[in-house]
Amino acid sequence: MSLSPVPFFWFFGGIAMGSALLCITRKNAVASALWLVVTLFALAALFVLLDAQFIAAMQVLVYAGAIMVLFLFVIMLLNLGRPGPTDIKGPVGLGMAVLLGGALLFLLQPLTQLALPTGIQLPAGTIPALQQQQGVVGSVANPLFTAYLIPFEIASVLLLAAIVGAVVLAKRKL
Amino acid sequence: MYERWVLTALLAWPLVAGVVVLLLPARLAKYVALAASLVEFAISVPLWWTFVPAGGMQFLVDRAWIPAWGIHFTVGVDGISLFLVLLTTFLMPLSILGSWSYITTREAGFYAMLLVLTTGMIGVFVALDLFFFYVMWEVMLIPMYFIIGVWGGDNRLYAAIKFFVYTFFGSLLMLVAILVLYLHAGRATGIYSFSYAHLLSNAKDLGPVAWWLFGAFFLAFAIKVPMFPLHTWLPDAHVEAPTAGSVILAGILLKMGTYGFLRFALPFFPAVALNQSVQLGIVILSLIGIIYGGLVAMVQPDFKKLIAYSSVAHLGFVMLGIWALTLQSVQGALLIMINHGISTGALFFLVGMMYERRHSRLIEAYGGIARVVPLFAAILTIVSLSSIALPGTNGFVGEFLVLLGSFRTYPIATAVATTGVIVAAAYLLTALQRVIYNPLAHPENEALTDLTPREIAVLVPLLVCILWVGIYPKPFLQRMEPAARALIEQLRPSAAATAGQP
Amino acid sequence: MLLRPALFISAVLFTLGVAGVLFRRNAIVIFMCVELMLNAVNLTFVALAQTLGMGGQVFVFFVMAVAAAEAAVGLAIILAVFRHKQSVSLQNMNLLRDG
Amino acid sequence: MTGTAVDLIWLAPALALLGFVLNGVLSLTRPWAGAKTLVSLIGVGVLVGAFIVALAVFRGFFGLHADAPVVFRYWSWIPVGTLQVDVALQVDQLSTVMLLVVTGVGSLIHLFSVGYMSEDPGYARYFAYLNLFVFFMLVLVLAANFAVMFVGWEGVGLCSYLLIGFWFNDAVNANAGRKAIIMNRIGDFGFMVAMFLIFWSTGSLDFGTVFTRAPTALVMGGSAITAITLLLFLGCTGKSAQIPLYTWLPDAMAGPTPVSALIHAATMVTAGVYLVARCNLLFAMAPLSSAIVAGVGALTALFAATIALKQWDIKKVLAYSTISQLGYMFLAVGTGAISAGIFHLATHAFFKALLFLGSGSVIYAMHHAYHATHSHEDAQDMRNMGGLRRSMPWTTALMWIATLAVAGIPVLSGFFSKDEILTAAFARGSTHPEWLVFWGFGLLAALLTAFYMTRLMLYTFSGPNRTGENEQAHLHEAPWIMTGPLVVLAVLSVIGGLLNVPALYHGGEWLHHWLEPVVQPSVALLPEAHLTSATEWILVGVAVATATIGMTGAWRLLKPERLVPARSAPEERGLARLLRNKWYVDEIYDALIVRPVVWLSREVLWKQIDQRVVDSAGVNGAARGARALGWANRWLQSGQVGTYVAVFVVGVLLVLWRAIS
Amino acid sequence: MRLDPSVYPDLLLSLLPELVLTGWALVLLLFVAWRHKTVRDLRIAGWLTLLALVSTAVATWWLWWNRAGMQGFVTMVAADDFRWVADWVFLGAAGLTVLISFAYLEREQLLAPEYYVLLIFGTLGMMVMAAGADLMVIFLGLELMSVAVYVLAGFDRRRARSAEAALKYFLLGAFASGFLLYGIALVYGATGTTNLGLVGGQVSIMGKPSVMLLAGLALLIVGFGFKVAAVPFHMWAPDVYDGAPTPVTAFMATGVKAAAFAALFRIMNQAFGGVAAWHDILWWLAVVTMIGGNLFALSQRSLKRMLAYSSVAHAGYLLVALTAGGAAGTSAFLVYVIAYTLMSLGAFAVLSAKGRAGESDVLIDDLAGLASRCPWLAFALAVCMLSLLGFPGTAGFIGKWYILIAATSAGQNTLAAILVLTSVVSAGYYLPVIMAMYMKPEPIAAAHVDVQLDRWGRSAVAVVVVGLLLFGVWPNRLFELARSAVESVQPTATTAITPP
Repeated sequence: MSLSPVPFFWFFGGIAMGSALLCITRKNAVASALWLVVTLFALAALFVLLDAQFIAAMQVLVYAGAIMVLFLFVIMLLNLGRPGPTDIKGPVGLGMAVLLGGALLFLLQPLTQLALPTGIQLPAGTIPALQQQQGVVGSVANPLFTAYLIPFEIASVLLLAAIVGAVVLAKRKL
Repeated sequence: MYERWVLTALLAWPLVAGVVVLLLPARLAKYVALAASLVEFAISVPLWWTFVPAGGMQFLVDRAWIPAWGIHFTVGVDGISLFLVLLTTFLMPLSILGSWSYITTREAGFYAMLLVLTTGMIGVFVALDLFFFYVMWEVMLIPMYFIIGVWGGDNRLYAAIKFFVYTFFGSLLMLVAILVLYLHAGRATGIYSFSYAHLLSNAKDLGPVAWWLFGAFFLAFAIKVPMFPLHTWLPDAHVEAPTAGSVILAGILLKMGTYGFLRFALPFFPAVALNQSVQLGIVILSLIGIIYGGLVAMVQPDFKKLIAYSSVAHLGFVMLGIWALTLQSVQGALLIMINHGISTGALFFLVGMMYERRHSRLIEAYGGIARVVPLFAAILTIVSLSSIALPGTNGFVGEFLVLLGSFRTYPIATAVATTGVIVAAAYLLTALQRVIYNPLAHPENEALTDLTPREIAVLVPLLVCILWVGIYPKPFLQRMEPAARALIEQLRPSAAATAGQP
Repeated sequence: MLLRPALFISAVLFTLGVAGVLFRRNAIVIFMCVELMLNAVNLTFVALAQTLGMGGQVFVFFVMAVAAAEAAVGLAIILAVFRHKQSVSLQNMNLLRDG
Repeated sequence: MTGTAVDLIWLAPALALLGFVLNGVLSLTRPWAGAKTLVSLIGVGVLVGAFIVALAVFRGFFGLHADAPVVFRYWSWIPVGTLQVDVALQVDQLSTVMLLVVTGVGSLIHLFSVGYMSEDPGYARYFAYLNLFVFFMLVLVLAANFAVMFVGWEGVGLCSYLLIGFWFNDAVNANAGRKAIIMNRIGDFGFMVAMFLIFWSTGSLDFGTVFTRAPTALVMGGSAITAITLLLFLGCTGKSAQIPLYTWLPDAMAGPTPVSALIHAATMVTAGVYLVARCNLLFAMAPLSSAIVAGVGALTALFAATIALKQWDIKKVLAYSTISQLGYMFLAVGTGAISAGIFHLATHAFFKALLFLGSGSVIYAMHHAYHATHSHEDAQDMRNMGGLRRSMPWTTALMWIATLAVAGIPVLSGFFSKDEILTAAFARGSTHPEWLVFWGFGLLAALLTAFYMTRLMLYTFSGPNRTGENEQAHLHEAPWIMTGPLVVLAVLSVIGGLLNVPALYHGGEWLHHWLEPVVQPSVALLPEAHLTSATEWILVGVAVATATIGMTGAWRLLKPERLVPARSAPEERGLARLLRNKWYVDEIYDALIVRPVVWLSREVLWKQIDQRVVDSAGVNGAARGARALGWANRWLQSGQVGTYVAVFVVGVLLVLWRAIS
Repeated sequence: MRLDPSVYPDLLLSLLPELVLTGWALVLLLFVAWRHKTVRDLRIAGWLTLLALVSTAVATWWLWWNRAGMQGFVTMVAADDFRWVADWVFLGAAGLTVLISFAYLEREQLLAPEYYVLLIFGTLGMMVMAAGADLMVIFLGLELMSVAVYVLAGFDRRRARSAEAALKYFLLGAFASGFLLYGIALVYGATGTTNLGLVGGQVSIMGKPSVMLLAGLALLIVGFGFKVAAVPFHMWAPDVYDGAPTPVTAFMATGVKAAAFAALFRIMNQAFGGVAAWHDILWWLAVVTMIGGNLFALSQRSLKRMLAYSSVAHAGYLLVALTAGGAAGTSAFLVYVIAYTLMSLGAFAVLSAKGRAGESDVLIDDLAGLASRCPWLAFALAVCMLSLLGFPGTAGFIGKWYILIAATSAGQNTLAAILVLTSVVSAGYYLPVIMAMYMKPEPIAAAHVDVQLDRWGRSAVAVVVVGLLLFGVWPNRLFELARSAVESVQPTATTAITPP
């Protein structure tokens, strides 16, 4: 099956962008959160298309799963289900958002046009080959525990710090 | 032997004494401070004899300080700085004695500040390393800031911060200029050093940059002098400062500006400084200072303000003399720097003494008091006369030399400047009349007490100097001449040949 | 050949995230917009990884960790604020200001 | 060092200075029993001593037959490069004459003061000032170079300031003193600039060197020499009260009368004349300046005389008379008749001092009279006098002598000197017609002089007494210590002419010959003007005629008995008023110069430029501006995260743009 | 001592300080879990923290002493003197913070020893940032630091201000790290690596830098610009500094800023040494930061906010050093960072002594008459102010002077001039503090009775003052340290003339 991934790519990309737009425009926080989940799923699909199956899986599990659930949980906890009157800025805010966003996009847009310097590019199909050889997980895990060992450890400390912080902030009494 | 340690001692002693004063109980403060300053003076006096007029820079000390930047602790004295150092050590004991009963709060702090100030001022005059010079230039800022701000008059806070920011503004630009010089010299020779001699000998071929550098130096010094548009900090600072503060401000701090011109601005950038338009500008500013200062002084209701503006006028003469660059004018300028320190210092003391009795600096608060306090009146008259340069007093010798010398370089300007003599008589004698002559209008003046022995002790040394310099200035002139001559030769090889020649 | 579209999409998503931050007042939603930005960057990484090697994917892995950590702390902070103001609207966050 | 008494010259000023120091100290100590006596002894003693020294020096110098000045250098004063100013005194024919006049007349006036000031609380201070004045005056006349002369020059100014304002608790006196010294300063400005010019053109300030180098260093009649001489003359107008700087002298009468006699009649005010005489060479080299000197002199002589016509204050009349007489002297020196000028200087010193002292004793009497009755009438207003000859015959007689002298009645001293001046002026007229005008002025002034002096005498001594019934009793002659000096001066006024009896009367012209060594260089440069003795006799006749007309005219026209006391006197109108108010010159100066300057200084320079422009707008303005920018930040720093994010993003955009493009 | 990262023990050795500190963090965590009730527990925790910091400093010193350096090529962490010196700054800042925290926590009743745990984690993050030779490591270090500091800022939960500060800091911080991350991604895309050394290599190969690289660079600068509070990314700073507990504020103003600068410095010099663009960008940032920071500070009446803005201004000065680059710039940067850390810590320490309830209420005028009540405290604050002002005799002056030398020797005379002129402006808000303390009378009798520092706080202040004055008069040792640190991080040391 040598189906060109491009149309699929645009399809999921479209979903991602559309739902992202909805995410930032929905009055209701819950709605925004759910639309964001959609975006994340769409991104997961894009990851798959970009030969990053493991990352895609993580995306679904960690992001769409854990993190977004946490968000929803907090929203519900704070009982923000109903849109607050001041949740979305007025036309001025909108205007500024559109203006600045447009400008930003205008500045970033050339990046999407240029090609990477050939010197640093791997020959096409290297990644799939690697995945064939080491397995989808192994291809990520391998560098993770050799070259990227130090960052990995730091990340663990980071999470620990985050936990401690969350506990400190959340526990009943100081 | 004395040559080796004197300057270091002069710098270190007041600092140590200051700390001691601060730590001792407040009631002892003034006695200790007076003793310390007298010792300081005693240390400095032998300079007068041991100094060799033709010997150039003397009493040199040179120790490495921050080798990383080629910064040394280099100090020395020549005919230009000698008298400023002596003037400083001479005025300090008087200032302390003069504050005896004026300062009643936080005495320890006050006298400590005075002593620290001494170090700063002497440091400025003897520094031969530009970093050290800059540090000292700033260091003396803080004590004066406190003296004005803590022990000053009603509007002291404004005056203090104005004084500080004004000076700080000028000096920081000078700092950049010093750095540029330093790097220029470093690149040229590969030797990175802030040594005066080094920078001086390598200040050549700066190109247009020289203009900027001169501008920076000029700003720093012109503010201190102060020259016309930059003078407005002076009246406030003078008026608000306590007696000792005013005395030192007028007596010594102002001289740092003119000293800076003589020592740095002119020798470093002769090409710029002697450029036609620059000369013209500076001469015009000096003239404005002389005439404008005098005229504004004439209408001041506050005696201290009057003296402040008169300082602007006097320093105008100095600037004129410096820029005229004839032997007579330069030596005259140097002499005026000393005279102004003595006469204006004495004036401030006298005003301060009246203030202690009447708690008013306003001229119209007095009048006719010569009948009540004849001694005070007599001394005030003598000092005023010296300030308006009456022949026989110190003031005359200085102004005469400056004007006579400058006349050769700028005849018209000097003629105009000479009218300043008339204006001076106008404002000072008018004030004198309104203070000690005229009907005794205010009954509260009937009970004024005449000068106390302590106050006489403060004033007599100044009077002695006034007459000494007025009648026999030769010892001073002799010691200055070689330095002045060297300066002129260095700036104007052409003029040097004919320096003083008609 | 998917690089350019990927970069484009991620740029758009990133911009949307920024716009969202500019457009919203609700602290939580703003935080979600930030998450959106992070995901946009993730897309870039993954896309680049395809031609530049696994480093990109590993990076995404770490970004997720960071996101998780931030989420934990951030939401805790939002809770803490809510305790005081009974609101998470940034409009009410004006105790601290030049005055 | 001549080995003669001349070497003692330093003693003269030294004595005066000593007197000043001692009396100064005494004036600051609280008065005690013998203090006054001691003060008088010191005060008068030093002067008499100085006079004796002067005589000795004169005698010694006379014996030397020197035709060059003898210079004594004491110490080097201002040695800078080529400028070598020594503290040096010089004795020559001119200075010896001045020396004698100053110390001689000075001693008499000191003596007079002992009586006049006897009841004044500031007795010691008075003598201290007076001695100091003599010291400076001697420095002035003995100086060997311009700088030292300038010391004396300003010193005497100072003393006149102190003495005019002697009774300083009266604002009028204090103001008069200030006016005097500031006016003098204006003149001194000229003196100083002249000195600079002299130094840079001749390379020295010593009289000797300057006068030897001048002919070579300066172009005859060139701009430089003209400038020098004119500036010097500006100095003279200040010091010697000539147009335009004369206005201080009448006010100076606020001082004690002996002071007026010594400083403002006999000595200080003649310093200008002395200066021109001293620099006669320079003036001779600048014909234009000489003409101006002579012209101003003549004009002043006339102008002041007109004012004197209508003054009521007895001392004011004498003051204007002094100005006018000084005008004569300048006319003389301007004409080049140096010896004539000095001659008149000397004689004038005698009779004017006499007049002042005489008026002094009159005022003394009047003052006592009013004092006795606690009346506050003006003791100096002639309308309050009249008929005093009865109560004070001596004074009357002596003052009449002086009057005749000043009016120029033959054989009295004034006659010779004034006549010589007019003759010289007329003689110069032959080559330079403008001098004829000057001569005319001089003659006219002589007429007026005779008139107003007679007027003074009549109103003061003749007619009925207007002092008041009760007061009359208290009017009486002053004590001998005051009248004594008057007698001496009267004698001098009479015989003073002998100093220089013109050849016309087969006189020796002693003073003329004596001064020749000093005058010599200039004489060579001046045009030879010779008059036949016939012309001279005619001139003499004219002069005498004028004097007599003036006096008799006054005698005829003025009616002392019709005069009413000051308090009930009517306001003059017309020309009288104009003269009474001195042509309103003071008012004009005030309106044109003084007020504008003060206004400019206060309202423009200080209030506007200094405070508003430089300080408020410049300095504080900058500070305020910076602070304002800081405040402006507050609406951004509003606490709204939204704003912060927006600013942040804008920053991002800028950085991105800056980086990519 | 050359360390080869490919060998496990060497790798551990190269991370010795971080490991030591992590170990202590875990120990402390256990302790906290066991004792977290009383004041005494808090104290012990504090002491343990100090112990941790000291031992870490020793470890660092050991590596420095043995001239530890990385062998071979691709590594995640660098081992060079720059890192050691930076570590000392962080550790010093943390240590001083601990010292002033003792009394503060008790006074404000913040009896939660986790405070110290988070402090350690924050410090660890800084050290990682300074150590990171790979953008990934630097990013993670930055996040570690940030997460810890977010929490610390909001640590005084009882006060709404503190919570609000935390929220603002967190939201804007996360937002900023989004940009930072994007920047990293773009750099990765442009060079195919995130290792600074390799990036540098790629850049030099590339010759003319690609748009993607430049964009990445720009976004990196933005990300760090936020952390160092450079205008216009500074707006969080005044509010957060204001709301956070004062010791935390001190820690933020010094440690966080220093760490961000250290990382930025390494990145710019090692990865982008060959790219000219960043000089230009930083030049502008420096200018607006100096001007903005100083002008805004001018209008502050609250001492704490004034100090916040002044820290913005100082970021500007540091940016000047960075822009000047070269060996001079680097050592100037280090010297100034050290001086700055000392002086602003001192200022905040005194402030924490004076204030109550988070010092939100301390206006500059509230210090009136402090000098007569507690002369030493006033003296200390005065010294700090003068040092911040850059007055001769204090370390602040030496630092500023060094920066000026760096700037002028890099031909940046304009920048130097702007620096000094803005310093003049700064006199307008530093002096009033001295003025209030010394020249104004106490508003009410006993206005300052409750002002006191415990002995630890005092010792901290004493250390600061002595340090400031000592370095101000005798900075030679400081220079040697700085210079030795320079060679390591400065591959292109020849780009600028270096004074001997």
